Amino acid sequence: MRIRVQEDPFNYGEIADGFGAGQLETGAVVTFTGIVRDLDTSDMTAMEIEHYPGMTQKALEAMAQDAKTRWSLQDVLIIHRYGRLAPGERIMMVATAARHRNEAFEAASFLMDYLKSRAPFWKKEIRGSNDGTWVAAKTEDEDALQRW
Amino acid sequence: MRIRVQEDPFNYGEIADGFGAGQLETGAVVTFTGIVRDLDTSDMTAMEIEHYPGMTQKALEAMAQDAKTRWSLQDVLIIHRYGRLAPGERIMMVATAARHRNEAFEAASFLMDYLKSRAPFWKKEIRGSNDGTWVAAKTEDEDALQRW
Amino acid sequence: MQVLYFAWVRERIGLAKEQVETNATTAGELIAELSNKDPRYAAAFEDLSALRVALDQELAEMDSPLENVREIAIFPPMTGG
Amino acid sequence: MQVLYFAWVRERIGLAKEQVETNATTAGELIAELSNKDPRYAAAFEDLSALRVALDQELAEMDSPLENVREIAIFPPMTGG
Repeated sequence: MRIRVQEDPFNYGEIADGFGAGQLETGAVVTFTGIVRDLDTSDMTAMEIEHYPGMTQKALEAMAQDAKTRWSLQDVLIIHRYGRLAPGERIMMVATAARHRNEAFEAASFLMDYLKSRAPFWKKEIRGSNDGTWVAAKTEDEDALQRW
Repeated sequence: MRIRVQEDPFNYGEIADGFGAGQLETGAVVTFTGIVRDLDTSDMTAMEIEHYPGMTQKALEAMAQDAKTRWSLQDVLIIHRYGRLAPGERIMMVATAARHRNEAFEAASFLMDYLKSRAPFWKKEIRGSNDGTWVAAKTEDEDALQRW
Repeated sequence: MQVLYFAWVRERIGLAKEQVETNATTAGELIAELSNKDPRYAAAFEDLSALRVALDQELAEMDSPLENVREIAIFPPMTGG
Repeated sequence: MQVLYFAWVRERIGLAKEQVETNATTAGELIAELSNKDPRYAAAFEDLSALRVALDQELAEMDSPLENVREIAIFPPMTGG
């Protein structure tokens, strides 16, 4: 299990490639990556991610542990960045390793649903020279937790 | 859209890293990798994958096209190997890029369900010096198609 | 018609492909015809529920018509992924 | 008690953290107390349904007891991932 909260970029390809390596029982690996995107106005210059330093690492560890209780997983990885990110940069990644594809898919999807609404991160979109707009939480993200 | 059927190994990390790069509308990338594993007896020396050369590429392209019709995807990738693979080697990968995580997750899961039961591949487990045992199709894999 | 066999169907018959002259109008009929020809085919085609067919490289049903089909493949359920 | 604010709650109050002396027994009571103290708090805490709290770095409810809690954080719904 590997959980990292960091300001620096991470090397997604290298980490994905190394994840689950050498575990002979792993038959399925799922990765998810979230990327800074600008859907609405295409004038976003940056995304600022604030977090709660004392809580974040623990919260992510608890989620990963929860996933390991619900599904039989060989390994779990969560990396989440904070600070100022440019459009196109990777915000975070999750990876799950299991014997069967369903376990790996469900665990990754579960972790993403929890990360969205239960990990102490707040996103702000910066456009031009203004102060930025806090991204509003979506009802559908809260609702997504109901299925677990 | 990139579909490859090949005997050679593929560089998962590099391909995953390059996938979806530069697409500013992509907010979510999901990858799935299947790995040769030996669950039951731990004496499997190799897995041989037979396929139907004239049909495989077309069948995978049709599945990817189907996924693009069902979900709004920025990109889809499928790589599937055939021939003789050692335990621990990657058999195949799927990658999907979408605006939102649900689309990327569902499309990847859909492609995996179809690859399992509708792509013309047949796996044989080789143990020691015997001729090998063909992997039997699972009812649960056939049933998984019902949800799409 | 070109007939292709894969996986254990190929192994039981002992052939990967062959040219077959037939008047069968469906895949199922062709399978019955071949089963009568030789015990190896009968053994390979014993359990119809364990067989799948593709007509001109597209998955099809046992009762799909063979009209204008140039290539038929007979094989076990697929195990990709 | 150490009180922390994040995101627009922090911006509206103009503080990231402060030490508060309080007799409030729940998070909700503390929020009401702070709202009465200063219009900036009242503005930040205007819509209770838009607030979330963590007690000693664990998510909690507005009516969770503050007994023995050393750190409370008040923030908008999280937007991670």
